[in-house]
Amino acid sequence: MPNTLNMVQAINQALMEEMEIDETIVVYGEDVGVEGGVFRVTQDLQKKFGEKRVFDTPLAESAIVGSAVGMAVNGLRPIVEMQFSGFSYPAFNQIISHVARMRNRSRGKYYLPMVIRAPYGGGIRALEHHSESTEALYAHIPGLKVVIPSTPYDAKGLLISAIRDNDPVLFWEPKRIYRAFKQEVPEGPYEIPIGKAKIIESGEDITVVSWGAMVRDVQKAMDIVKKKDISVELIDLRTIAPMDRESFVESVKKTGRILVVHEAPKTLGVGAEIISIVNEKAFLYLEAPPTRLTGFDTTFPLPRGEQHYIPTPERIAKTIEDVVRY
Amino acid sequence: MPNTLNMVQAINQALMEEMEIDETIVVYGEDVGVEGGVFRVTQDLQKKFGEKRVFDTPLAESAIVGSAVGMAVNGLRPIVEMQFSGFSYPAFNQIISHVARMRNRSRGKYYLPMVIRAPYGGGIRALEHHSESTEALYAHIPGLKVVIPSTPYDAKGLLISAIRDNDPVLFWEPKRIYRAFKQEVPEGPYEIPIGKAKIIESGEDITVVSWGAMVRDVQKAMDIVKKKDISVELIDLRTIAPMDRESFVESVKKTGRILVVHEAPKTLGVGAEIISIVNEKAFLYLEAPPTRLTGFDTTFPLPRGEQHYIPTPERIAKTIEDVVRY
Amino acid sequence: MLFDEYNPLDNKMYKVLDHNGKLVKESDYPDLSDDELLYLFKTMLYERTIDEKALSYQRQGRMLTYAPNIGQEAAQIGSAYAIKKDDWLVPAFRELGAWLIKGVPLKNIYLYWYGNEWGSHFPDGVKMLPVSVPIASQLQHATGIGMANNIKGEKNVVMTYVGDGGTSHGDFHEALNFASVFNAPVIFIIQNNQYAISTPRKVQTKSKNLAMKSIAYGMPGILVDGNDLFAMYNASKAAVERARNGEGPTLIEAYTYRLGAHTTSDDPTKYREDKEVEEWKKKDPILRFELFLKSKGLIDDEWIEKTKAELEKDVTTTFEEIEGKSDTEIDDIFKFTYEKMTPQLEEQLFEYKAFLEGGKK
Amino acid sequence: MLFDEYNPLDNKMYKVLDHNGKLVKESDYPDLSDDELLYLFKTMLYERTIDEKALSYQRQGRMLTYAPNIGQEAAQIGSAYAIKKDDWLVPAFRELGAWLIKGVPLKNIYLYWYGNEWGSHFPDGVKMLPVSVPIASQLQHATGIGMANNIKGEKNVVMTYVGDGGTSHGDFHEALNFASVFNAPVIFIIQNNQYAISTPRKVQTKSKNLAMKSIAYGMPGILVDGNDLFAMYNASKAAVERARNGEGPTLIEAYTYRLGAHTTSDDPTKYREDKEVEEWKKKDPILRFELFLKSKGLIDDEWIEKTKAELEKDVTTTFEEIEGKSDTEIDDIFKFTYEKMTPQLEEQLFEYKAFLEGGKK
Ligand SMILES: Cc1ncc(C[n+]2csc(CCOP(=O)(O)OP(=O)(O)O)c2C)c(N)n1
Ligand SMILES: Cc1ncc(C[n+]2csc(CCOP(=O)(O)OP(=O)(O)O)c2C)c(N)n1
Ligand SMILES: [Mg+2]
Ligand SMILES: [Mg+2]
Repeated sequence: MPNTLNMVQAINQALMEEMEIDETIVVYGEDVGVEGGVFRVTQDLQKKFGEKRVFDTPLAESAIVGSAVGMAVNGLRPIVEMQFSGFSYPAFNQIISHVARMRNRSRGKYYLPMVIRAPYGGGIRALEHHSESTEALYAHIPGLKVVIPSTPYDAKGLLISAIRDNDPVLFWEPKRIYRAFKQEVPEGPYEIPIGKAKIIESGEDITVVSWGAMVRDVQKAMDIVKKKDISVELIDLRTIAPMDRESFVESVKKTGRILVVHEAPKTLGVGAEIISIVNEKAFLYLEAPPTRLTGFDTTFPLPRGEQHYIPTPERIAKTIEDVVRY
Repeated sequence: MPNTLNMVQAINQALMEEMEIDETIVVYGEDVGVEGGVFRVTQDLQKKFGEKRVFDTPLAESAIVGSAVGMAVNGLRPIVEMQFSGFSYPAFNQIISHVARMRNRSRGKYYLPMVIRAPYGGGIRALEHHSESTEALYAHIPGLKVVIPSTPYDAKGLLISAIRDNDPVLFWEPKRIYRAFKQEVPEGPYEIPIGKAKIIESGEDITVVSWGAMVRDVQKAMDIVKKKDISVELIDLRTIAPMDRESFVESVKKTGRILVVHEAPKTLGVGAEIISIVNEKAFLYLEAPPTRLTGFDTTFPLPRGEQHYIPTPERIAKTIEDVVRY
Repeated sequence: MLFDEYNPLDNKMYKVLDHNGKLVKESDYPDLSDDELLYLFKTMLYERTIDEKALSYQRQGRMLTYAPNIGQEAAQIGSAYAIKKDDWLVPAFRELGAWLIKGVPLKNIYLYWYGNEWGSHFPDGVKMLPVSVPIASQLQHATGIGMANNIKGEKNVVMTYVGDGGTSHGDFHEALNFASVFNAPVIFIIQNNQYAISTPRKVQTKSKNLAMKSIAYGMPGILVDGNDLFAMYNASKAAVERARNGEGPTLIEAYTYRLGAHTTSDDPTKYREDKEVEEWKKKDPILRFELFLKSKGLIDDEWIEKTKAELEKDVTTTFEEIEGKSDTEIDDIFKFTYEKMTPQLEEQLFEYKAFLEGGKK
Repeated sequence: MLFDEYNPLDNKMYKVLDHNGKLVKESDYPDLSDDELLYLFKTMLYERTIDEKALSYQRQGRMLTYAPNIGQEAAQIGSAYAIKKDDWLVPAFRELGAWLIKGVPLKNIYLYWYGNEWGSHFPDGVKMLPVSVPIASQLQHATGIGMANNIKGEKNVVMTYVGDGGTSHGDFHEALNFASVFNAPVIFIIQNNQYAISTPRKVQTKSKNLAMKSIAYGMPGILVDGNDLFAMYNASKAAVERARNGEGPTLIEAYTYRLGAHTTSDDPTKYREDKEVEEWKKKDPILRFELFLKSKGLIDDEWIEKTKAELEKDVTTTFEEIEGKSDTEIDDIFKFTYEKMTPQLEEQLFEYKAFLEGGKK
């Protein structure tokens, strides 16, 4: 019987299987235990592994992350949840000052095999602070790894790698596609390496780099531009930090054109880094300005305005065309 | 008698003069009152304006910034100090979730004329967390303004603009040059506009963009390359957000080459944004890859390693040469 | 006086009206005229109606996520009625009754939940901050508003709210500590509705009650029956008087219960027993107050029915005024990031509009 | 027992030894052998010597910023001696005495203050975290270590430190609350040295003492004379026993005084009176313990002089071992950001080395 799962189920399965194998793994956060998380990502974990390994905490993100630092130092592999990535900021000091630095600070004596999971990104018609994409904030901080999956299959394999990694990983889950589609996902553990992008489709005319929920929108845009005979090479970055530079540098050397699509604000979004790298590594191959299509430099709007914020397949298609026709 | 001041004195004078004019201004933070700040930036303010308007607080950055939000809503113009920019992170949630958003959230009913000051940057042989440059984190957040002066004269004029601005301004003071040199600074208030860069020196062969303490290092590098007949156009960005794009775009149109120098880590540092903008606006003028010379993607080292971290005039000179000779 | 009598260390709960609407503490009958009593009761009914209608709109797919207040009306209305027009109200997100008392039009409230920022642009003279979603962070703002009052020599006070879950957050600690150190005129109301989403109160903290957390700040605290309008009003009023007299902040724990779901996205049967809910339904603050007013002869079933019908009409009309007509204008997304749009924003707005125009062609 | 007798609400301070080195509470003479007493005294002298030498090196420009502990030796050593080798110590940054007791070699300590990260790479078996500069943030780690012990079923406990200033921080609140909710075996020591840089204790909070903040977490707390080695040791030991028995965390306020500057960058005459310092000098914890040991006939002036000379030699030798030979190796800046260097880091390291090589040509 094929194991056809949506992203929530795939992540849940990864957690289940890893906890089964490795009893040093603990899962905790706000409402992750009894309720199984507000998106049910941790459903049934407490039933299966008990209250010692899966538990609800008081409402305090700094303590959730800070205690995970202590646990990781003391031999466990904590996987903690921020209920939404927009509520990770009370833990920001712990993340930037300790999570990212313990290995360097102690010259390797202590290190932190921990994962911070959070639903991330917009498009679910939610309240304020429930829609933002601030991966760039974390990707700027030396010592952190930042992973964003775009499919159920990837979500499972990347999460397993994150759990097994001896460095702290922020695992940001694009909630817009939590249940958007199902995919065949192998039972049993498998790893997808952190720090490696994936070429989703090969193409000739332009390289498009994206990640998370936007990958699907780019695919829809590709259907549109295909009719105009534009061949797109689509790269799913998968890991934001450390970034797989070769993936898009090599691609641009072939296509001569690059578009980065993300839903985070433009200024100092991850697109800026990608374009700078392309300049450093493939300058002489460029046939058109490396381009960004992103969220606006504004706060993510409340639901009645959100349709304007996230680049749509139509806008992506139009921008692809513009860059190709440059 | 000329008013020759170092940066600490210039900032102090700006605070003095503005508080004199505008009695809604209050200044507070850790050790800013009785002691006048650990760098003496707020020296004598409490003596002059009393404990109601200048005061010490409990040790709690989130409360310092969060209470300033309330004060600003309630008709005051708070100027709060983070003792070091590396201790602004406990206030990160207040800054990203409220300081940056109150105007938009209330569709303009409430807005926050407040300034968050902090000594910033490396090079003073300090303890951990006392040397970092994380302006990119804040510049990525819509709704914030981020200002970094490079001279006493600018510091005074920019701070006065920041105080008078009806939007929140993060005023990051490069502590490495707090007392490094003096400059003639006019008595009495004057404004230097936020959002405008300054061409420090005109040149033909390459545009160099920098800010804060690095500007002086670039100037030293210019002395070196001048001997090799390289003519540099040096732009002091002054405001990181919102960025004066025309300043460097126009310059690159002339020089065809650009180097950004900053001490923050490379990945997703402000240099990435500048280079991406240059690509968008001056692509066809580029004669060499837009280049970054920055801090490493590592934690800022403790003092016995810090000499390696911040780009030196020699490295800057070498990089300028490389870009020009490309 | 009140705060001495009810030391939270003794875990004694302040009550005036019992579950059957009978005065258990005659001496504490509040200074409210019959008209005021009716106004307060009507506001409770209004609040209940707004919640119920919102829930039904939501089920019909006409409303987005909504956080109901059912069961907490006395905690909200009793406290907020103790402040004046010139005082400030700093909300979390579950204080509908307090907002109504403060004068926020229902249209704003529905517009907010409907997903448009203009809902938080309150009319002139309504001294209330917008909803603050990041738990406990709003308490810092309340403290700052109070500190500013002291600096400016103004006499108005600040009432602010947080949930039982919020008391675990660092911002709770810092805000109360600042308020006390700077003697800020702030009344901190904890609506202890026994849950933070699925997480029960006992998981939040081992302190016997939440009111006693005040001791850490050298501040008075009191545990109050949050379903008792009179107790809530009296305690809040006493705290407001302290604040106005320059005696500083007070912490009030309103012991209440969230009868409904956390929000419309939540299914409470996952984490609590129906029996518990049934027990608390008997303590419904509206029911209790209704019984009291009836026993006083101020209302009867006919009055209630008529009033409910009026309120329902008002609520329906208001919702229909905004429904389908509240899409965000594109310019509004850009216009309020700064006082003046930056060139970047102007460019992004221009490009986006050009794209939309292009699409139309 | 001890924690019942000294309820922090009563503001009673636990003391065993008075300022003149006389036992004021004979019943509480601790379970320490004469050898242990001498070891503890010697460690106090060692700590004092390390501080004084560091200050003098700093004045000579041979040392960087340094945070002295002078006056707080009993608070640190008395508490840390109550834990065992298998227990954890989670420091802030001003607990030199505790680190020494925990077995951190002085070489590490000086190397750290000298500005090299290898100072925080402690020898195997020293279960202590590195210095944590962001105030109060380390308490979360202590709580997490304790929680992990419970999960793993291990019996070791965690001792952690924070200053009076740190008690105002949100992280203090959250860490103590978590520790209590999860019954973590953590002993929280507040070194109340009356100042946070220039900010006096009374500006931090209006609670009468800091120990009573424990009540907000349903946790025992005790106010202890922090300059009294015996009182500190006894209170800590009682707390350690509670923790080890599965009874959860305890908060201890060590009431002490920072006789020196905050750090070598600080000038305390800006914010406090000499008279105050003079008063506290009379309460010097080393002086007090010395008088006790002399009265017990365990030491005399000769012993002291000889010991001090030995210690000074040790300290000098250690410092000279690191001085001038402790520059950071370039590779070390890159090697510990992740388990494996990223291609980015490899490239940056390569380019930087190439630049240095080029310069040499
Ligand atoms: C800082 C933060 N963390 C998490 C959330 C998600 N969240 C929204 S409401 C809530 C529970 C709040 O519980 P409580 O404070 O008791 O208020 P109540 O919902 O019961 O009114 C949580 C965890 C949030 N809004 N903010
Ligand atoms: C979060 C944070 N804010 C500010 C600072 C700067 N700072 C260093 S020590 C100190 C005072 C600490 O006082 P206290 O907690 O009483 O400890 P003590 O120095 O007295 O040992 C401050 C404000 C810091 N290190 N961390
Ligand atoms: Mg609640
Ligand atoms: Mg102190």
